[in-house]
Amino acid sequence: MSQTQTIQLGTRTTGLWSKLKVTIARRTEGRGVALLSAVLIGVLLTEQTVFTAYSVTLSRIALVGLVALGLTVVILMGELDLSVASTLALAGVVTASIPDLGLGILAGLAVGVVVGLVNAFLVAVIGINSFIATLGMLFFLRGLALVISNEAPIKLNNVEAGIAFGQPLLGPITPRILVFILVFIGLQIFIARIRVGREFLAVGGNRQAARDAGIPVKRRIFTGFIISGVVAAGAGVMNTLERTAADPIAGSTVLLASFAAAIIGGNYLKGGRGSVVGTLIGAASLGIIQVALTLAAVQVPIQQIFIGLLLLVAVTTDPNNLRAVISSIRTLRTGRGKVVEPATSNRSTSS
Amino acid sequence: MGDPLTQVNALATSEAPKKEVSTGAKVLAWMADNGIFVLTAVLIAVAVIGVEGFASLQNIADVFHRAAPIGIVAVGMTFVVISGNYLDLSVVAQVATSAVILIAVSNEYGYVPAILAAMVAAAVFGIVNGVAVGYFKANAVIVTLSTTYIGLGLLRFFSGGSIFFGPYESPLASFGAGKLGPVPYSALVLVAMTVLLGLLLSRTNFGFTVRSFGVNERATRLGGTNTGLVIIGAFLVTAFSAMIAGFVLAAFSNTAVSSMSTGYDFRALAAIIVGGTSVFGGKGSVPRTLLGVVFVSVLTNVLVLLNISFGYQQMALGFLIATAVSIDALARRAGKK
Amino acid sequence: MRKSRLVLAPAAMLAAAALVLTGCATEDASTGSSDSGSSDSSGDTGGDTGGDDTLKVYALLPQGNDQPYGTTYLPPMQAKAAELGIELTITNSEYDGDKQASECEIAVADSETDGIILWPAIADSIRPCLEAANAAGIPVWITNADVNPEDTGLTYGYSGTDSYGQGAASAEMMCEFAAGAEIGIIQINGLTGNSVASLRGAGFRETVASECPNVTILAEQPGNWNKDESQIAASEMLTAVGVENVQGMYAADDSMVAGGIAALEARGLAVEDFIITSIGNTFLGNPLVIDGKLDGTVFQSSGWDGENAVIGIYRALTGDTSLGRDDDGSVLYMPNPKVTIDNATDPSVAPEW
Amino acid sequence: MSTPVIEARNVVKAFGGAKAVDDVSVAVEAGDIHAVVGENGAGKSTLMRILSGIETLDSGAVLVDGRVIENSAKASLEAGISLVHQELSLIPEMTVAENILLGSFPTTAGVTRKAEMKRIAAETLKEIGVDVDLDERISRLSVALRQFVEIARAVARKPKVLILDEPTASLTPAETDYLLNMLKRLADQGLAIIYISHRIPEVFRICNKVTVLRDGQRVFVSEIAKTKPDQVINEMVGRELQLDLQSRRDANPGEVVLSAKGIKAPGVSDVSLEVRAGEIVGLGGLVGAGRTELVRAIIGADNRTAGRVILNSQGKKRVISGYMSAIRAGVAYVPEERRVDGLAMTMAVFENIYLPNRRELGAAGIMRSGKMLSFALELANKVGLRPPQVKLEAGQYSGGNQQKIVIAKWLGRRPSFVVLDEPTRGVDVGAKAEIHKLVKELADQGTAVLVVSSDLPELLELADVIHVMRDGKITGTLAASEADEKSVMSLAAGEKLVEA
Repeated sequence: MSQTQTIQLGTRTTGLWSKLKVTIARRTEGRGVALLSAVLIGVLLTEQTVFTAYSVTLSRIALVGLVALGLTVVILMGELDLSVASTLALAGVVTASIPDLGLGILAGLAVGVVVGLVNAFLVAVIGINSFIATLGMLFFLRGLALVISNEAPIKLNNVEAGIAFGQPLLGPITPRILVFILVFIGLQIFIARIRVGREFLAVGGNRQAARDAGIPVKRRIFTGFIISGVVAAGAGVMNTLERTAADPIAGSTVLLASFAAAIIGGNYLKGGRGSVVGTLIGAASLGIIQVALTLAAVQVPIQQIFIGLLLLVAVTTDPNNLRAVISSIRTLRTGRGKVVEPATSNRSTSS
Repeated sequence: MGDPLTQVNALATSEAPKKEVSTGAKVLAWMADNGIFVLTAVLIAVAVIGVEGFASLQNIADVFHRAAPIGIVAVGMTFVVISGNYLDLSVVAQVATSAVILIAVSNEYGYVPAILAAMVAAAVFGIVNGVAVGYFKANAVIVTLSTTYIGLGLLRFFSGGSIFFGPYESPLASFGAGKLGPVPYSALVLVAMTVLLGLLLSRTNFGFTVRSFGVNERATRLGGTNTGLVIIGAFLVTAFSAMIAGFVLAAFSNTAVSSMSTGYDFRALAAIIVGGTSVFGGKGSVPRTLLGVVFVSVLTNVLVLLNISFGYQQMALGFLIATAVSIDALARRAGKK
Repeated sequence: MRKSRLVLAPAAMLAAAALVLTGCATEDASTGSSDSGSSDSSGDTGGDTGGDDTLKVYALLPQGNDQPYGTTYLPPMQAKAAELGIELTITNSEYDGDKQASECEIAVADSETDGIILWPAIADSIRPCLEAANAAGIPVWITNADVNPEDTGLTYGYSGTDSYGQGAASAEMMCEFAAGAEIGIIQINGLTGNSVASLRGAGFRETVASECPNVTILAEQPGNWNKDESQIAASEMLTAVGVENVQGMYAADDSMVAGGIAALEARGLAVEDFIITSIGNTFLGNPLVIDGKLDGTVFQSSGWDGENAVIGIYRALTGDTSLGRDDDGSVLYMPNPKVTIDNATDPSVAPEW
Repeated sequence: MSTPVIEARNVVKAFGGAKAVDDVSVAVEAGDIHAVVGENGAGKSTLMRILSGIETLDSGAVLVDGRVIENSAKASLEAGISLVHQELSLIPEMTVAENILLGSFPTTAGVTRKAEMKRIAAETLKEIGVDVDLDERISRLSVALRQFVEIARAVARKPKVLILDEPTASLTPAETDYLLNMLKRLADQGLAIIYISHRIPEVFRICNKVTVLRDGQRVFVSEIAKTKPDQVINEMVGRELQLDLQSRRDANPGEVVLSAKGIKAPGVSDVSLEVRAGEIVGLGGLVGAGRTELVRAIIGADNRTAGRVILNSQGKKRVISGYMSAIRAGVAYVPEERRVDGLAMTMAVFENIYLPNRRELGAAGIMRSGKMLSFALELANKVGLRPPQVKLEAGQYSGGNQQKIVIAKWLGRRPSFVVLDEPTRGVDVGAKAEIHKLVKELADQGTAVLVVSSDLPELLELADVIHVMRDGKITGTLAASEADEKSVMSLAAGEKLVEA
C-alpha cells in the first residue's frame, strides 16, 4: 500500500478544473484552435460575407484541406509525402485522358494507389528517408503528367458530367465538400478508434517499440502512404471533374498549403503527435483567411505578406516554443540574475 | 575487458556501427559513401563519348552557367540541412530580392548602395528565419515558407513584377558575360563559395557546432553552446549565398524580375541530397553538394542536347534522386550484414 | 501555459490585421484606384452603404504584380475603372486553375457583384465558372485570352489578344524574312504547361508548317519566360543541332529572345545574320529591333488590354452588349502590329512593358 | 527435475565478425527467478533480445516447454515470453491503457474496444499494485511510473516467462524494494523470471539461480545459495577487484565555492545549499523529489523562477544567471540522460571532447585537428577510456566508457564546480569503481563536487555531506559520519515509509 503511494507520486488529478486542465493539456490542437478563433474574430469584425457566402468558404476549405487530411496520417507515422501535389496533377491528367469517365475516375484513383505503393516501397523496403524518396517522386510524377498530357491541359471528354459534378447536392454541399467531410470522418475514426490507425501513432512515436510489440510496421507504412496517395489522387480527380479539364501543372499551391494546414493543426513533423481534427482546424483557418482577403479586395502581394505573417505567428506562438525562447534568452544573459517570468512556472509536459 | 565493438553490438539500444565486415561489404559501403562520385564520372564519360558537342568548350560553359546560381544557393543551404532543419524554402524569395535590388538600385544610385541594400535584405531574411527556428524552436519548413510569402509579397508590392534591366554596357553585364577560358566568372564564384563555405563548415568552431547541433541538439547546448546563435548563423550563411546567387543571376542575364528564381528551393535541395548530405542532419559536406550540383546540371544539359522535352527531364531528375539514394540505402544495408 | 497561448495569438493577429489595413491604405495611395479594400469592408460592417452608384466588378486574373505584363496591365485598368465609377476587386490565381475557380465561386457568391472580368488561367477549365456566373445573372467579360469557341455563348464579349494569332504573326514574319530559302531555326517556348505558352507555340509551329515548309524547326525547349534560362537553353540547342545548321530563332516573348540573342553573342556570332522573331515589343525587345538584332516582333499593348477589359464589362453592364456576343463590338481584338526596324520607332508602337 | 519453461541452447549471435553471444545456454524453471549478470557488453541484453525474438540468432535454439520455437518476436510473444526493456519502449503520446495493451488491442471488426482495454489495463495495474490514471499520456508520466507501466505491459500478456532487463536502473530504493517484492510474488504464482541487473545485492535478495556472462560467453552458473557476492563480481569482471564500498575519504573542505540561495523552479521550492572546495555534497531522495530540477536550476540549464547563485572560482565571485555564464565561470555538468544530453553518439570521441573546450583549443574559431586529437587522447587516458581510440564514434563504446567520455570532456576545462547526476546509472561494476575514483580525485584536487544519486551505497561512499530532498525541498542534511541507508531513506520517503 505505502509503496503504491510512493509510486503514484505526482499524478493525482482531483477537482473538475484540474481535470479539465489535464484534458486540455493532453490535446495537441491548441495552437490551431487559437489561430482559428483569432481568424474568426478578425473576419467577423471586417468581412462577414465570408459567412453569408459560407458555401464558398466551405469549398475553399475542402480545396485546401483534403490533401492535408491524407498527408496527416503519413506525418503521424513520422514520415513525409512531398509527392502529393504531383500525384494530384497526374491523377487528373490520367482521368481526363481516358475517354470513358467512369474508367477515368477509377484509373485516377488507381494512380494514387500505385504512387502510395512506390513511396512506401522506397521508404519501408529499400529504407530511404521519406523526405528524399517523395522528393524524387515529386519531380518524377510531375514530369510524367507533362509527358502524358503532351504538356498542355486535357479537356474532359464528358464536360456535362463534370459540370453536373460541380453542382450542390443539397444546400451548399457539393460532392467535393461531401467527399471532404466523409474523408475527414473516415480518417478521424481510423486514427482514433480503428486498431490499425491507432497503431500509426505507435509507429511514429517509438518505431522500435512498435516493432517489439509485434506491430507490422512496414505494413502500416504501406497503408499510410497509400491513404495519402489515394486522397491526393481523389482531390486531383475532383478538380478535373469540377474544372472539366486536367492541368498537368495543377496543384502548384497545394503542397505547401497542406503542410501548413497540418502543422498549424499541431501535427509534429517527427511523428507520433497530432490529430486529423487539428489538420481540419488548420485548413479551416487558412481557407477562411484566404476567402476573407479576396473578398476584402486586398492587393495580392499584401495577401501574401499577411498569410506569411499569420503562418509565422502560428508557428512561433507555441507555449513550449515561448518557454524555449525565454530560456535561450537567459542563456544569452551573462549579467546578474534577475527573477524570471512566472510564465515558466508550469513545467513542460514533454519529458 | 574486450574490444568495445563487441560491446556496442551487444548494446541492445545503440544502432551498432559495423566496422569488422567482409571485403564485399566494404566495397558496398564504399559505394554508399562514394556512389555519387562514380555516377557523376560515369555520366560525364558517357556524355563525352555518346553526346555530340558535349565536350565542346561552349557547352562546358553552358553547364557551368546552369550550375552556378543554383549551386551557390545549394552550398549555402547545406548548412541549414546539416543542422537538421530540412531546407530553407525562402531562398526563392531571397535570390529574386537580391537580383532585383542589385539592378533596380544600381540603375539609380550605383553599385555600392545596391550591394549594401541587398546585404541588409539578406541579413533580415537570415535573422528572421534563424530567430524563429533557433530561439522560437519553430518548424523550419513552415517558418521559411512564411518568410517566402512575406518576402515575395514585399518585393512585388514595392517593385511590381516588372523586369528591371541594366545598361547594355555595364561592369555587371561584362562580369556576367566574362569568362576565364571556357569557365564563366559565375562558375569561379561557385568554386570560391564552395571552398570558403567548405572550410567554414569543416574547419571552424561555428561549422563544428552546426554539425554537432545536427547530431544532438541538447548535448550541444549543454556543451556550452548558444544553439540559437548557431541556427541563426546557418540561416545567415544560406541567406548570403542566396544573395550572391542573385547577383550572379542578375549579372548573367543583366535583367531581374521577381519570378526569376521559381523552383530554386527544391532544385537546390535535390542537389544537396544527390550529393549525399542527410536531411536528418549531422552527415554531409559542402564539396558533396557541389558534386550533386554538377551531376544535376550535367544531366539536364545532356537531356537538352538530346532535345528531350521538359517532362522527360523532370522524370529523369526524379528517377535519378530515387535511384541514387536507393543504391546508397541498399549498399548501407548490405554493409551491415 | 494555455493562457499565454490564448492571449498571444489574438494579439499577434491584431498586429497582423493592422498591417493589412495600412497595406490597403498604401495600395490605394500607390495605385490610385478607388478605395476598394477599406470602403468594401466598412460597407459590410455598417450595413449596405454604397454600391448603387458604383458598380462592383471582380477581375479574375492569372497574373498581376508577379509578372511584367500584369504589372503594366493593372494601372490602366484601374484608372479606367475609376473613371467609369467601377469598383474593382482584383485576384491573381498565378495560373492555378483550381485557385481561379475558387476565386470565381467567391465572386459569384458575393451579393454585391455586378460583373466579372475573366482572364482564364486555363481556357479548358473555365466552363463551370461561366455557367455559375450566368446562373447568378452576372455578366462575364473575357480579357486577354479567349475561351474555347463552344463557351463563347456564355460570355458577353471578349477583348484582348489572340495568343495563337500572335504566334502565327511571328511565324509569318519568319517566313517573309526567310523568303523561300531553306533554313533551320530553334524555338524557345514559354513556361511548360502554361496555356499562353502552348497557344503561341502551336500558332508559330503550325503556321510555319503551312506557310513556309522551307523553314525547319530543329529544336524546341522551354525558356520559362526567363532571359537567363532562355540563354542557356538556346545555347545548348545550338550545340545540339550545330550552329552551322541554324539560320534563325523564334522565342515566345521578348525577354526570352533577348536571352537567345545573348547566347548568339556569347559565341561571337553576328546576330544580324540570323533571322530572329518574337512577340511582345517590350522595353527589352524594342531596342533590339532598333539595333537590328531582332528582326521582327509582335506588339502587345498591356495598356490596351487592361483598359478595354473594363470598357467591355462596362458596356455589358450598361446593356450595350448582351449574352452571346451576337452584337457588334462584343469582340475587340487588340491590334497586333508587326514591329520591324521600319516602324520600331513609331510612337504607335512605343513599348509599354 | 521438471522440464524448464524456457531454455536457450548453445545460442550464438555475431555482429559483423564480433561474437556478441557465444555458445550460451540458460534454462529457467517455473517459479524460478534466474539472474543473468555481467558487465555492459557482456551480451546479456542481446541474449534477452534473442529469447524474445527481437534479435535473430545465428545458431542454437530457443525452447519453450521443451519445444523449439520460431525465432521471431511474434512467435516468442505467442509462446508466452515477454520482455521488459532496459530502454523504456513506450509510446509517448498514447495513453497508459493503450501502452499496456500495445500490439494486442482488443477489437471487434478492427474497431478498438476502449472499455475492454481499460478493464484489462486496470486489472493488470491492480495485480502489480500501481495506481495511475489510465487515460494519462505516457509523455506526462515520471520515469519511475513509466518503468512500472512497462512492467504492467509485460504482465498483461499473461506470460509464462518474464524477462526484466535492468528494471531498477531508474528506480529509487523504495520503488526497487517494492518491485522486488512484486517479482517474488509473481514467481510464487509459478512465473519463470529472468532478472538482469548490475546490482548484486538485489540479485542475492530475490534470485535463486545466477548465470554470469563475460564477453559473450557463459563463465559461471550456480545456485545463489552456493555462492557469494564477491565470487559473482569477480566472475563478472574476470579480475580481482577491490570494491571497498565503505571507503570514505577524509575530506578537508576549503572555502565556499558554490552558494545557492532560495532557489525556486518548477519542482523545486525554495532550496538553499553550499558546496565547498574539496567537498563532495550528495543529493539523495526519491525519483521526482526534484533533485535533477534543482541542480539544473542552480547551473541555469533550466529556468529558476527565483533564487541567486554565486560561484567563487579563481578568487572571482560571479553571479550565475544563465547556463552559458555558468560554464564560463567554471561549472561542469554531467547530465542524467547520457545518450540524450551528454553525447553526440554518431560523432567521434575527440569531437565530443572538443565541444566544451573549443574556445580554448580553437583560437580565433579555427579548428586544429592535431591539437584536438592530442588533447582528447590525454583526457581519454586520464579517465581510463578503454580502448583509448578517440577517433571511434562515442556510440561504439559501452555505457561505462560513454560516461567516462562525458566526464573527460569536462575535465578538460579544469572546472571548479562539478555536478554529476546519477553518474553510474546503467554502468557496470568495473567502470563504476573507476568513476568513483575519478570523482574522489577531483575533490582531493580541491574541486567542489555535487553528486545526485539514487544509488544509496554510492552516495554513502562518495559524499561528505548528504542533503536529502522530498517534494522539492531539502528535508534533512546528514554528515557522512552519521548517514546510513536507513537514515537517508526515512528522510527521503518521509514518515510514510518508516514502517514499510
